[in-house]
Amino acid sequence: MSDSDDARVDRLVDELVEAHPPGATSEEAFWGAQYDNGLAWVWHPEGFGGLGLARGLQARINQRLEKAGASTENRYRNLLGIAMGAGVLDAHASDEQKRRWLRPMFTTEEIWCQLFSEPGAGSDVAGLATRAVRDGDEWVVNGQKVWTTLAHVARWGMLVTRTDPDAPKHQGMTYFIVDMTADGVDVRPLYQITGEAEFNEVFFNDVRIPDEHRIDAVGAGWRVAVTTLMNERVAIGGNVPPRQSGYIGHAVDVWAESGSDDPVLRDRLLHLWAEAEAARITSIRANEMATAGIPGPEGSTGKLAWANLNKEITAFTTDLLGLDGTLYPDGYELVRPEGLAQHGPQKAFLRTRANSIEGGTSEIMLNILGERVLGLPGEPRVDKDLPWSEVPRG
Amino acid sequence: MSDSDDARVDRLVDELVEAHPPGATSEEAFWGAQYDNGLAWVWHPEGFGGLGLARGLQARINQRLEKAGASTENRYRNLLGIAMGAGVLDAHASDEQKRRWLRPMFTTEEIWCQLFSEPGAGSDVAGLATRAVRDGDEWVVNGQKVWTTLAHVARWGMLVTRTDPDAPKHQGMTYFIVDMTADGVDVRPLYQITGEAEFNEVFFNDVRIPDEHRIDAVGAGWRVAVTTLMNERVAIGGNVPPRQSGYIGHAVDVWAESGSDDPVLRDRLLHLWAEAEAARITSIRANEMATAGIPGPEGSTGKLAWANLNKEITAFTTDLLGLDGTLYPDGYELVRPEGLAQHGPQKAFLRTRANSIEGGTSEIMLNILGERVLGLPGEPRVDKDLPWSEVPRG
Amino acid sequence: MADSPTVSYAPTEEQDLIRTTARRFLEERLPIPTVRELMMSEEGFDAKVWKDMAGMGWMGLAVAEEHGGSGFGPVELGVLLEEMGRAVTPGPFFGSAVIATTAIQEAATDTQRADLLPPLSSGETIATLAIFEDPRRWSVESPGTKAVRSGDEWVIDGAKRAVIAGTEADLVLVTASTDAGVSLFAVPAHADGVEVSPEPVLDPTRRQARVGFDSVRVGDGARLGGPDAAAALRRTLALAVTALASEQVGGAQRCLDMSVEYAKSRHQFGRPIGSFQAIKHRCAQMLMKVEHARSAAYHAARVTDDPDELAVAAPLAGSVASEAYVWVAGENIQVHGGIGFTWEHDAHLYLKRAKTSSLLFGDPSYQRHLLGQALGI
Amino acid sequence: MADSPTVSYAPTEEQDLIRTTARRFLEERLPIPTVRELMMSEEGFDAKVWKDMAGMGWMGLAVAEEHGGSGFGPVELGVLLEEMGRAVTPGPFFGSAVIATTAIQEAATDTQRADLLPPLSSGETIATLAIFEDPRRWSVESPGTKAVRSGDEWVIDGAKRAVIAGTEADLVLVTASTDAGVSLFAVPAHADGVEVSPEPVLDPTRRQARVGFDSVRVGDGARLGGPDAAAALRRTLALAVTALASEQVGGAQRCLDMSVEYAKSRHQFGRPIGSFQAIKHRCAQMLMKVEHARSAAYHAARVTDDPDELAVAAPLAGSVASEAYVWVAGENIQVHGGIGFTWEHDAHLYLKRAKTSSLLFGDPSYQRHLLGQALGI
Repeated sequence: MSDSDDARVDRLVDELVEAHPPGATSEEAFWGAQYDNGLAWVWHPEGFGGLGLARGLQARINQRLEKAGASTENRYRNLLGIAMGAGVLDAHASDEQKRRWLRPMFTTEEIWCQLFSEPGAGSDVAGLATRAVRDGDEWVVNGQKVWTTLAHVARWGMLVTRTDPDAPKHQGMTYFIVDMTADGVDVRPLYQITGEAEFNEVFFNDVRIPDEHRIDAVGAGWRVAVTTLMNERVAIGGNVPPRQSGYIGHAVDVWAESGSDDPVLRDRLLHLWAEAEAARITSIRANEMATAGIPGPEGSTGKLAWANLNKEITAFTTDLLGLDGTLYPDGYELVRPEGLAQHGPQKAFLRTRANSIEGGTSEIMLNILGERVLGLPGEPRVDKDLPWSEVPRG
Repeated sequence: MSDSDDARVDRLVDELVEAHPPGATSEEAFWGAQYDNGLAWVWHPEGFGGLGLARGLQARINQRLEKAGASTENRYRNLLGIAMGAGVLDAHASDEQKRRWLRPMFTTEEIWCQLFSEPGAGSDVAGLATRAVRDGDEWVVNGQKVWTTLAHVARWGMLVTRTDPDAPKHQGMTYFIVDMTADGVDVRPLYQITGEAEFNEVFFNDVRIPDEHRIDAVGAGWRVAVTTLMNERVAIGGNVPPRQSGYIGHAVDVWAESGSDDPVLRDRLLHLWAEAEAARITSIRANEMATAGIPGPEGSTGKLAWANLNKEITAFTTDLLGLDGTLYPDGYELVRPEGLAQHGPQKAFLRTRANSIEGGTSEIMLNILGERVLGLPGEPRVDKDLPWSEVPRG
Repeated sequence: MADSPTVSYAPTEEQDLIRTTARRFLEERLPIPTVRELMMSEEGFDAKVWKDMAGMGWMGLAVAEEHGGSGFGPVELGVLLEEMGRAVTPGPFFGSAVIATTAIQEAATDTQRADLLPPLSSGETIATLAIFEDPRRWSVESPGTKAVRSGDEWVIDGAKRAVIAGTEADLVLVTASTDAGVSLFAVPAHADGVEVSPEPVLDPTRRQARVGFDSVRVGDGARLGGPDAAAALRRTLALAVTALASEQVGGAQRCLDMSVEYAKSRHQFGRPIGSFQAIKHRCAQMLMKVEHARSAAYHAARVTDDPDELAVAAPLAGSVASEAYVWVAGENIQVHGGIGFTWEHDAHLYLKRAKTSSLLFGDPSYQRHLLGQALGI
Repeated sequence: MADSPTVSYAPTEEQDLIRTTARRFLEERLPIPTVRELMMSEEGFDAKVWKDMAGMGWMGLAVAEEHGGSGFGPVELGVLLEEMGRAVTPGPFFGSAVIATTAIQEAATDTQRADLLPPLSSGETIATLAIFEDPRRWSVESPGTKAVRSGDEWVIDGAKRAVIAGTEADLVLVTASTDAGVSLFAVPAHADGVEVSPEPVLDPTRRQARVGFDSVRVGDGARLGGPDAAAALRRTLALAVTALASEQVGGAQRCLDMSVEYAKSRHQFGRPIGSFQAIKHRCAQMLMKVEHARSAAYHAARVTDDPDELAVAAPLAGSVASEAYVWVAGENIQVHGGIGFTWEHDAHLYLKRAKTSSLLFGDPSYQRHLLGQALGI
């Protein structure tokens, strides 16, 4: 990215902020103006929230906006839309579709969710069974999705369906944007072992989707889904928390409060501290390499490492509480959590059990490390070329 | 086993000892007489070292013999013959073959060894490549075997060969008893990371074996090999060492000598002590069940558990030595060990690295536990029905 | 180091009968859906079921016949608890029929036993042992709770936590420091000055309370046994840890069974997930840990008459079974993937029971500390 | 807790050049077959190769130019050591060019540096630091070895163990207690009363000696720096641990490479063993541990100018890299199966180096103890 580009976006940001003083402008209005000025996704083409510039510039824009007092909250409030949906639309949608969806997505007037996982298709997303059948210029969808965040507030859902059961599993899928307020869409909270529901189950019962809400070609659904997941990776990567923050920081606090001088517990804590810090520095190295355009193995180990560490650290912290570790102060109320509440040790212990499952199980991550990073051969595949309808399921 | 059988063997033992007072008889002579009286392998048919009685009686016989001052050392001196070879001959050999081999085996006048593993066939024994080609009433053998104990002193070897490369791997094998003193048999010590050679490599270069030394039918080699390995299991099971003996006992001694009061090391030691004792009691439970004829899962976990424990305990003991753990008092002299020498901590640390490899790798043991004990499905097999010559190797 | 005493681990026919009867009863009367209702209910258990358990003679299983029990021992109690662990049975059984009943058997005089045990054996009375105060102190010695003599009465002041079955109990056995050492007092839960406050618990199938004592006055007869009950209390905890280990084994075995069942039926990539070594080997390791825990638990239950051996066997069982259950219950969720993390799936009931059990009488490293003391390490 | 200083971990072109040059040199001059000869030889290293290493400027890599070095720092030294670890390079480099040279840089006066460093940088002199006595005591404070003033001389009595490069050294730097604290003395290896006895070592590519001092007399100038060298010695060990961590990373990476290579080519059951999850996942975990160790090692090497941060980073690197290397070197044998347990295979060279390195300056739990002191935990 050349200096002139830096200068240009800096100038555009300054103009935007001048024209729409954050203090005196509603967030929605400001984000709308940001979109119209091509500062939403700066690498998108002009007219679609971007200026066709280098993706790396967006970080610079966001920092400058924040310094000027403008909110970038929308990126979190509509995470799945702005981080993933936009990328999918940019890569696979028609201009008409982009015009319809990108702006209200960025202003958070329309929240987005992702509808991939199914009860029968977890690690094996490509095994999904939700059917879409063509009916004139509409599609009729039946099936069930799970682990859907924000579905209960979302207006639009990124939906992958099976349209040709007789094609091999990776073919025969088609991708749609579904109106979550349409008839036959039933969103139910999915309660976790913590007693909270961060996720939803979504049931589709004869839901009709107009063909113009189809993304890319019929049968191209897997390709589009992969784009979505790649954008997920990009979105999830990024800034590294400071030393001794998060769960390990909490563990150190609990240790300090406990006033314990038990050398065995201390060694366990320091062991976890060291592992966490080594993993943290590895993430920093990974970012440095990625920025320099040299993605190395450092990048691929983070998800796996943190899943293990979060589970071990929170288990340790609960032990540190001794008998208090057997309590559950919040109780099990079966509610949706208020935002991203800070968990007490016991709830954190329960919540982190999912870290080695959500967003790719640790077993899948180990396969990826072994096969993609180390180049080890894959398992013999029994399902690759079979018609999906003949692949054993259950 | 009925009381009358108990009484009968007791009487026969007493008569044997009376006729051949252990003090006044050479071991070989005594073992010969023991064989002739059917007290060698009491479950063998009469005339072949047995009386056709229940196998369980042998333990009773051995105890009574030991009490009477007779040696049962031959069972160790010729372990592979008496524990495995005899079982193979009993199940698969002709009477003539049994007459030729069983008695001198039991008297230890002829030591036996086992020739299964090959450089290219470790966990996958059935993949072996040592070829035997028929030539009139002889077979010509070429190939290499590894991890052969006692080969350097053995007179006879239990040899599995590939006789039909075009049959699927588990077929097309034939089993022979090979004269280890024959031309073309080259036995070389196989040095381990400890600097000692407990094992040998055995090379076969146009070794000729008379067809009458073939065991069971041509192509039946795998079946015979399985019998051998099953006898190995039986042989290896058996008496359980006392509490805090072996490596964990040694670790406790080193801890005591060190005079350390480091609570972190103490907790590690106690952790290992507890794991070892739980595994030991599990072996006792397994024996109790096996004796009662109810083989349960307890029996299958021992090999795996002890492999892990031996490795962890000896690693800990070396750490306990601190800077002395970096020494290697015996030095690396590349010699054959004298008998079963007691290892110092550092040599024990090195030696136990093989515990999770020898006699079935821990990975294979986990497969066995998962598939045979828990009934989990096997891996998709790519090699089962292919002609052996077409199975990828290396 | 003396070798361990030789004992037989094979179950007797009587023990097998206890197991099958218990399993049938629990499957009929406390199937998981019922357990889930109770765990979300105010009381946390069903008085009717409790009465019927009593009818089965469970509360007095290990109580002498002269005191209304069936005169069985720790091995039979272990068999029953293994089944209860398998069924994550809710309610005050462990707190009352195991801990409190044991405390009375170990600490009380003959007269007190004859007086207190029958109503416990019959299930009419629910009792609890209130002993812990500091969340990381599991020793019975010198509790902060004090008992002071005034006339022919004792006045008790203090507060106890992690009182299992405290919410259900009619009778509270409380430890308190006196000039003579630590004594054990039997206090009616409704006595003046006794305040029982239920705690929100990680494992809602096993309730806990804090119990406060504000100048609670009891007669001299309320002191169980002699002035120094420390030894009896230590033995009580060793027996409680031994009993808990069997319950942990039952729960861990159930987790293994769930995982194996799921690994056989669940297909991904066109194969049962149990055909992948990552899952297969995990299940095999679960099996090994469960069997090791079983060995330690069975051994402890069989050597309770030998004080030196129990001093080794109880913390051995406590540390091994606790670590095994927590690990197996966690891996059970992992083997199940997303569904295992949902409230509707049963896996979490076992994880919560496992984690709680591993802390109730001292975490595994504390148990190892006790083991080391017994071994002179 | 203050966040860690921001540093860049990407190698400079100069560092890449050092790496490629080092790798080429070691592949040509010290390939594994040569390493094996030397490890079984009396001397344990090749004087000719040593001279040529010196010619490459390796002994003085991190020594100031004024003292005959190339003026690079710990990062460049780390790159070189990573390559040496990869090649399990035998000989006194680590003992002399790293530990002893660092000790002089940290403890000695300018004059002493100007006097002692040039022959070390040029490789003419081989030195060693003799510091440890009790096998489980890695602290520099109050050694049992004593130095007593007599006239204008010091008389040193005591015995040191685990003296790396002790068998090759011309100059022994020895710590001894004086009235003022712990001092560091430079003693010629051939001085009267110095007895160097080679030890049989687990890792024959890195020799050790016991060194005895029997009324060894040295002049006052032989005392390096001031009367109390404790701080300088602590910093020397922190820098040694930092340097060793890079060597450990190089060795661990090589083990991972060996395993992956073998897992791709070795077939069992008609498949490359690397296609089995048991092996594949093992290799993936090896990768993760190696990368974590690398992160800790690289970080430590980059913060040596910041004493507070080094106090955290050195033991962090020491504990993480030690555990990673020992584990990876052990698993490398497991992945190879039987062949990996043979003398003829190279896997054991790495296991022995790994195990030894994890103990030289204090085992991982001792390193964590130091980490805790630095963190106030």
